[in-house]
Amino acid sequence: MHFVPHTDAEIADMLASMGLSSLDELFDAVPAALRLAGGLDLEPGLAEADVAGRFDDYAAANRPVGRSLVCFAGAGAYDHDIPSVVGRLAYRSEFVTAYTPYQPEVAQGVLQALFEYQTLVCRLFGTDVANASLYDGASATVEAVNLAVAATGRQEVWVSRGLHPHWRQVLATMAVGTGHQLVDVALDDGLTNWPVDGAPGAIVVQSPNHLGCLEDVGAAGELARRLGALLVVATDPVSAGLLKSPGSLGADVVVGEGQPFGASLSLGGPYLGLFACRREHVRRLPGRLVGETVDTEGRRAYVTTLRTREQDIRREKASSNVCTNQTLMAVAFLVHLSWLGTSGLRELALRCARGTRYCREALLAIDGVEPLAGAPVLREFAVRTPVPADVVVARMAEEGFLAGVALGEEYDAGLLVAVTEKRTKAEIDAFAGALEKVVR
Amino acid sequence: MHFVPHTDAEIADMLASMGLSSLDELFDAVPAALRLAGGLDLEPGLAEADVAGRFDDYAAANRPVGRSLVCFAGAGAYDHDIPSVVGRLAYRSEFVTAYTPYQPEVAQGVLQALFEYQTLVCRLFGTDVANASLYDGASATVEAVNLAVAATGRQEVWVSRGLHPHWRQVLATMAVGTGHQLVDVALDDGLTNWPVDGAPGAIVVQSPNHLGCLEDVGAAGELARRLGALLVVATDPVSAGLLKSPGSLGADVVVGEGQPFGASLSLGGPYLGLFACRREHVRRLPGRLVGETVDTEGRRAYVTTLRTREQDIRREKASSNVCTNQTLMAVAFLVHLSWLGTSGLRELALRCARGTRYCREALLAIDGVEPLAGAPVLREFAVRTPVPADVVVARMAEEGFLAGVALGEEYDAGLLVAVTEKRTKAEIDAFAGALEKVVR
Amino acid sequence: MTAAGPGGKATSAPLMGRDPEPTLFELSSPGRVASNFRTTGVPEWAAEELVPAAHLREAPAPIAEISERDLVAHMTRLSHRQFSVDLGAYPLGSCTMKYNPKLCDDAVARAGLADVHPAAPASLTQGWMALLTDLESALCRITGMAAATLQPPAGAAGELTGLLLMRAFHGAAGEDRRRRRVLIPDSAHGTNPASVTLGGYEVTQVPSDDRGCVDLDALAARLDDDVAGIMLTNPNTLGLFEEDIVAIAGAVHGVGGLLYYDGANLNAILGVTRPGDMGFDIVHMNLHKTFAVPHGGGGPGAGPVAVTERLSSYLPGPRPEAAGDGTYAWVEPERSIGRIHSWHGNALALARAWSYILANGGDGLRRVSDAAVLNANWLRHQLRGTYDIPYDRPCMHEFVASATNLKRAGGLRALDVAKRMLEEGFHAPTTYFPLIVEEALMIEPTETESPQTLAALAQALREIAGDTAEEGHAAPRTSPVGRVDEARAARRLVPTWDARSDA
Amino acid sequence: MTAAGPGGKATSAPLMGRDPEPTLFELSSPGRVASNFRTTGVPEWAAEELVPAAHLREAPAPIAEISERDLVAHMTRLSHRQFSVDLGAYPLGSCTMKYNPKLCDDAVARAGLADVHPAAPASLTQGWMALLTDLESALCRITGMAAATLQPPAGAAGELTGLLLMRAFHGAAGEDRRRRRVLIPDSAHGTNPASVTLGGYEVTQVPSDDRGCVDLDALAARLDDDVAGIMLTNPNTLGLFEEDIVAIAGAVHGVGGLLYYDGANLNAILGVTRPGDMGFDIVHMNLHKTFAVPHGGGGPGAGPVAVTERLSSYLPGPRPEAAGDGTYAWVEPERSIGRIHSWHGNALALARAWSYILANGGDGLRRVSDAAVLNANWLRHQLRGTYDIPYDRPCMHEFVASATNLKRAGGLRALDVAKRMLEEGFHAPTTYFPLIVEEALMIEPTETESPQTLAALAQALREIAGDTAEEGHAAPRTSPVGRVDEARAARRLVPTWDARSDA
Ligand SMILES: Cc1ncc(COP(=O)(O)O)c(C=O)c1O
Ligand SMILES: Cc1ncc(COP(=O)(O)O)c(C=O)c1O
Repeated sequence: MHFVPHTDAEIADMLASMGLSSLDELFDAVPAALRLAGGLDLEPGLAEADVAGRFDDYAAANRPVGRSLVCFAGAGAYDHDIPSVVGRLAYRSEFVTAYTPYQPEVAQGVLQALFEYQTLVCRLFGTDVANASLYDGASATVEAVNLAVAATGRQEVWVSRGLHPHWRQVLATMAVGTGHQLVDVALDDGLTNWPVDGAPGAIVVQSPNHLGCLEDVGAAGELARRLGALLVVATDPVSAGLLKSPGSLGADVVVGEGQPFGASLSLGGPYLGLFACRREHVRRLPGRLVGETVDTEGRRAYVTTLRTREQDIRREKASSNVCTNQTLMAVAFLVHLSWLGTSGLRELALRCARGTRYCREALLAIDGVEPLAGAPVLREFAVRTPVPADVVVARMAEEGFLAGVALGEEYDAGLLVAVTEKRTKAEIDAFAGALEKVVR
Repeated sequence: MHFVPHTDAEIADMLASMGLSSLDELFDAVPAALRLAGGLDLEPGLAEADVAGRFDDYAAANRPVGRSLVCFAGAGAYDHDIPSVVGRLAYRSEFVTAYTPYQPEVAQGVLQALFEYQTLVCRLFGTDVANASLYDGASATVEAVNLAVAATGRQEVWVSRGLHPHWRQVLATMAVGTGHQLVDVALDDGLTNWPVDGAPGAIVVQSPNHLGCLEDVGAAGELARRLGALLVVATDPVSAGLLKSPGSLGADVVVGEGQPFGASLSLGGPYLGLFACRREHVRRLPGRLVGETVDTEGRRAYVTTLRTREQDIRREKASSNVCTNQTLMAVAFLVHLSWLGTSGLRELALRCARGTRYCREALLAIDGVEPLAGAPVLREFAVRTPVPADVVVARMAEEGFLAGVALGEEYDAGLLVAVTEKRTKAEIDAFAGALEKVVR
Repeated sequence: MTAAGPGGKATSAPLMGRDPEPTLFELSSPGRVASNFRTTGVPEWAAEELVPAAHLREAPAPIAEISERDLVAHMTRLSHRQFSVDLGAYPLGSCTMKYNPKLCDDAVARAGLADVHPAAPASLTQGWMALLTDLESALCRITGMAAATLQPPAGAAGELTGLLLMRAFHGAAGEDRRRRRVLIPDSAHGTNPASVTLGGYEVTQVPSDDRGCVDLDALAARLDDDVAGIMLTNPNTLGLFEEDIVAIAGAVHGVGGLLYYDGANLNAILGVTRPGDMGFDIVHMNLHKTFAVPHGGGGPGAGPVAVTERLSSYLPGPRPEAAGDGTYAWVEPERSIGRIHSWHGNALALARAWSYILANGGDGLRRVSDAAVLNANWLRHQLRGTYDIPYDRPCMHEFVASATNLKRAGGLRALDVAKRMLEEGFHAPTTYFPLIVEEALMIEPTETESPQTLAALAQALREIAGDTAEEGHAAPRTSPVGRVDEARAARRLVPTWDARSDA
Repeated sequence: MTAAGPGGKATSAPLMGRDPEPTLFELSSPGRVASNFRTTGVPEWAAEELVPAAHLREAPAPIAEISERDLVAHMTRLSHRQFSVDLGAYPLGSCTMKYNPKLCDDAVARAGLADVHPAAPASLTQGWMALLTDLESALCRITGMAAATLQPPAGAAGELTGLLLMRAFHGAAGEDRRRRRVLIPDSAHGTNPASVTLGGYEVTQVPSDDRGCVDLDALAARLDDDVAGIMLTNPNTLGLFEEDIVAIAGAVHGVGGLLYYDGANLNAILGVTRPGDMGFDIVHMNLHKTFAVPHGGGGPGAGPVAVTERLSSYLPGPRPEAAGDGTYAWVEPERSIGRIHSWHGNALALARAWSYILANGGDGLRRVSDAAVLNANWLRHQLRGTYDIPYDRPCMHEFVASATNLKRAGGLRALDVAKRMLEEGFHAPTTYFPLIVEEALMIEPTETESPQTLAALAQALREIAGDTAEEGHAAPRTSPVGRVDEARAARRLVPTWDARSDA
């Protein structure tokens, strides 16, 4: 099928009105030598029902989490309940099929939603400004580092090994272009062991970190201030339900992966890069920023603002190249978080923490299962297993569990286990029982 | 969970402003003896996720049609492809969460959709007016008979046994109230064998009938005219893709089950009662009718009209008691049928007919499977099987097929098989293969 | 260029203008196609090879020829011309336009429910049968009844079912010829008398007393052994609880009649009292009111009917029943009045209501009534002095105000108030019903509107009351169309696009 | 009554008015709760038992306290203040606002796709890996490339990925220090130069000639062995096909540079010609433009990057690959530049695009370009004489008009034309881009708009051209808000609700 409305008669009419007699003539500017003979090497178009059939096949070849694969995996992608309102509101076609709000008069819907989203991100993170989203946690971290380097004029960047390894990999990929010098800072019993001296432009820490441990953000902030660096904190928005905000502990830039609010697991995307900072850095803010203003009649209105930072105006001198971002995911984040509300956010974090504690105790009671780190955790924890973690994950899948994420060698090949508010006591008990079996 | 927004403080404020101190006092008018002690005998409210869990359980205890239960059942409920636009448009919340359009100025959306729906129903059926829906095929037939009896003043109603047995049962249930005398008219080799003389007020025929056979609607029309009766034709809207319209063949009232356009199988509801008739009967039309008009500035507008027929105005003298109807299903019908369009409707009917022919031939090639009737069919046919039909259905379910509908004794206990555009040659071949096995 | 309307122009100018949206037929262009069909491999016989010539239509039925893109835009624009609960408060008395929780949409959007064929054998539909049986049991607990049928697809269908049950009951006693009257208060909803007629009964109207309730003396005067029963809603359509319900029940039962409860107002008394306790024998419920099934612009709904033990054997069949061994079977009640729906009722609507009941639970349902009644009374207090309140005493979930004072003072009628409400961003109350109140404004805020919304509603209604008749007549000025000419619609009937030229 | 905004009042008056919609924060009321949590049976430790005091926040983070009902109304009303493709034509040049087929929404709405954890072992994600591999193969066939990465989540991310590939390629030859410049035409999109900077390169701008294409002499003058490559879109941002592309490719390759194709305009040439055939080495595609992934008000999109054989070993990893035995594995390319996304890219957006490609097929995609180019040219013809058309020759999928003549004649600027379009029920074209055209109006009707819609668009644009400057400046008069004060927003920055008091 195709979605071109034109009938043959209409096409002929239109061509005739321009003095043309075939569609091919429209492409006269394309040199003959470049013309693709025989058309695209793709199968012919399928009917809607046939496409659905193909997608049924793909879906059937996956093993999604759910009743028959109970999820204990996290590592930045969490299996939370998503309330029905998210799908019904954020995915209304007015939001889905709009472009970036270039014409604010007919885009107040998206603009106001983003303004509210920015407000919520700032409230979570204890910051003054937040942008209207970046691609994901990794890209938000890259942009934060870019901001810090630009603000300090120093290219050395201290990166805690507690930062998600994929994000560190993306930082490394991008550093080839920017020339930043990344310094890997190791963990000690789950917490970053910072050097005491040096001249970094940015200090990057994640809390809770990749092992689930709560870092001493305040101390990192003091270190940054002492060394003249900016502190970049990566955090999990769910932790805002219980933990002090990075902003209140001295973070200059706060980033995060927004997935826990409104995004399904979806093999890792689309998720949502959260980005917020102190007001003094607003002119280096990457991406879009919505501000409140008024219209000609003085009515409250919203518009993207400080546009001169952006690539379409500043071009090679722009603070970032971001154009398309993850707006729709930001709207979903807004809806999910608003539905949770003040008390619900706390309750959510609390329930994750309770499940984590219960599960951790159950697992550590198993012979040969040992804690990987002693530092306190919130919603995720790492253990050493007598059998290699990837083998554990494979065997546990047979038992109906996605047991967690097998950590690489740099984390002692442990198993990272996450427990969300979805996990029942019965599931955790069964999980521990199965684990006991497979590690024997 | 519950959906009451009030906080305790707000409730206290509101009560105080009325001089009350407890919610219970609001119910002072309810005699103490009638008060329910201990509250409702229901479990406490569940969280959204828990409700979803319960519904997963219900769903898991059904065997829906699909890849693992390929559907060959019809009998008024057909397994058609429903294009994505139906769900995305008809179920927009503006349509879903509106009431009957009592305030036309803010209900032009539903009103215009119904006006367009009425137009399409009339085009399908060859009639002048259609209402904005009744509950289902059965209720539409009941209302058609009521109209015919009122118009002719005669209470005798000839009902073809080719009319869906459930619809005949509903006619019988309702006739106890109205006092109509229903006369059952038998089939002969699949077609109604009408008496030549009598004084019925209505003659009711279904075509294609319950055995899938095409009735001679024109002859029934002539009979009705000769005897002074009104001809009520029940039909399948899909058949309009290929067959002459009942209106063009002399039907006075045309009814049908709208399910094939826009409604999933859903254990039989909500479906949609189609109802249309000649213009001369418009003042006896049951239910709602939308008409075009203008607003104060002369702009085109729509409104429910001829309201004096309706129960809220005419009360005990109303032509029908219908109030809530199936508007949303009518909107879904509109979207599905508009998407099919003129050529698509024909193609749909043609594909059903082709599959039916192919399947019928394949089944009749099986030893011991015999045709139940010789009359031509369109999208459904009945066979006799060597094993009782209900046993066939049970055994075929094990093989992965919903084999059809086991007809009752009044139809020689045959098996009624329907083939829609969804059925592939491979599925039909497999179906025939499995049937051959289970009837051995 | 072929002749067709302006395809993708947002002529309804959703965000901005008041141009009409073209019809589907104006958007149609010959030869344009949106549809497509799956690959099947079935032989491609021609129509002539499949259908005898006598049956084959000469030309395809003209539907519309429109692109998917234009269809999407058309329907989306139409949706922007439609008020709904999801857009704002909808205090339409009797209609119970409360919030329809989104979780219920999702609960029923399961292939395991939606893709079940109604004629599939019971072995394949056990999940559905369990669900329906669970719902039936809950509805019986809520109403204080013994058994229920879920077949009736709406309230009116439930009423007729109830009357046929009455008839069967009296018939079993050989009294169906004698008992030919059904009593109905003058405040009753129009479906009640219409259903009585279809049930083969005569309507005897019972006047209300000056407190807005059934006049007991008038009732007594109309009771005789030719009375089959009485239909009541309690609270009644004035939003008032019939305090004498026990006496009424005694009187009606005294002459051998049955009591029918019109459940449209059941949302006022959830967990407070039950129709069964009041003495009712038959109860219908509008699941699309009390239990939040959305109204869909007019339907579908669901109107289950619950009855006392002595009437249960007359219920329509087949009914799903627990067999005791964990399985479910379809059972035909012994003396069933027969089927009243093509299949098993509006099953998905029933499932929605069940998800709503599960989510609320017993505690939540009581809270529904508490807040519904609280909101109605608070709003009534706010409007006192501004509008006439003919029966100004504690109401239940709704109350009836009247614009009679405004009409006398400045000519502003209930209709004008309603149209002005539309300008203020609210739906209008129900007007001119019940019939016994002049210039009636029947207001049901429902429990899901917050105190803040109520305050805004009250303020709007008070402001409107200060309007001149001219302002009122000019309303609504900001809606997609202005006041609609209803008389013309009836006079020059244009029921379809194709009838336009005649018009 | 507690202090909170008007909860359920349709204050945005969706069908009727121009009142502002209150914010979430104004709708909030202390203690109101919408959320609820499943029953788990997990012990209910207190926060203090779980989190060390040093980490525990003192007060909960203030979010909002709002009922589900008010949240639904709020977001629904906001949606009624938003123009979108589904409401009408959106001829926003370069952005390719075509119809986003609904079948794609449904295709990806499967638990079997949505509920897959990104860190699950490959054995559990074979369906996803098959899908991604199939998509990659199709994208390579469409662009004439050898391999692709699906990780980049948008076009700009694809650009940067491409530049890092360039860098790695030159680095392998030991040339990464020498090759420090990347050429970009002056008509390029802003992301191009910004990406070049982030890639660690310097931008050298190449002027366009008077036909709107790359000036070959100017190009030659800028080519040297310090050039890493050139970034081009073809057709370019004027909608013109760079006819000398083979010569350009020869020249750039001649100095050892690579050619980067900015695929934002790929929709013009599907099945007509391929970047690979033109000589490009690296191609990004905006799946949210050419392949109908909806833009979501600003994203998410997807920006896969395809490369020729010689660059494939540098692609980001891990990549899904068919193992040959019917299974799929994650593979790290030999000389990979590394990861550029947290996981595997915007997977659901990729899946959507794949469903779109499958539905269209090779034939349908060619039809996309045919109709897109037909529509653009037809509209260009219609506007001739009314608007300046600086490069008035056959265009591809879009063209750039200019309001310079109107500005000179009566003072009407491109901005005014844009705002007037909003009043007419259309979205505005892109304005003031590309930078080399004064008062630019960049118009891309796309292939999904019918001839009727085009005619309506042309008519509106012609009518607007006759307006006075006053009329233009007053526009838009019918939208939810009137012309917005952008200067004030920047001057008195209010980036959050909480910053309002400072403002
Ligand atoms: C009091 C009353 N009774 C009965 C009905 C009829 O119910 P339904 O519309 O579901 O047929 C209504 C509906 O408006 C009502 O308000
Ligand atoms: C020509 C051109 N190049 C690049 C881009 C950047 O793509 P994205 O917005 O996906 O990052 C765009 C987007 O508008 C574009 O039009």
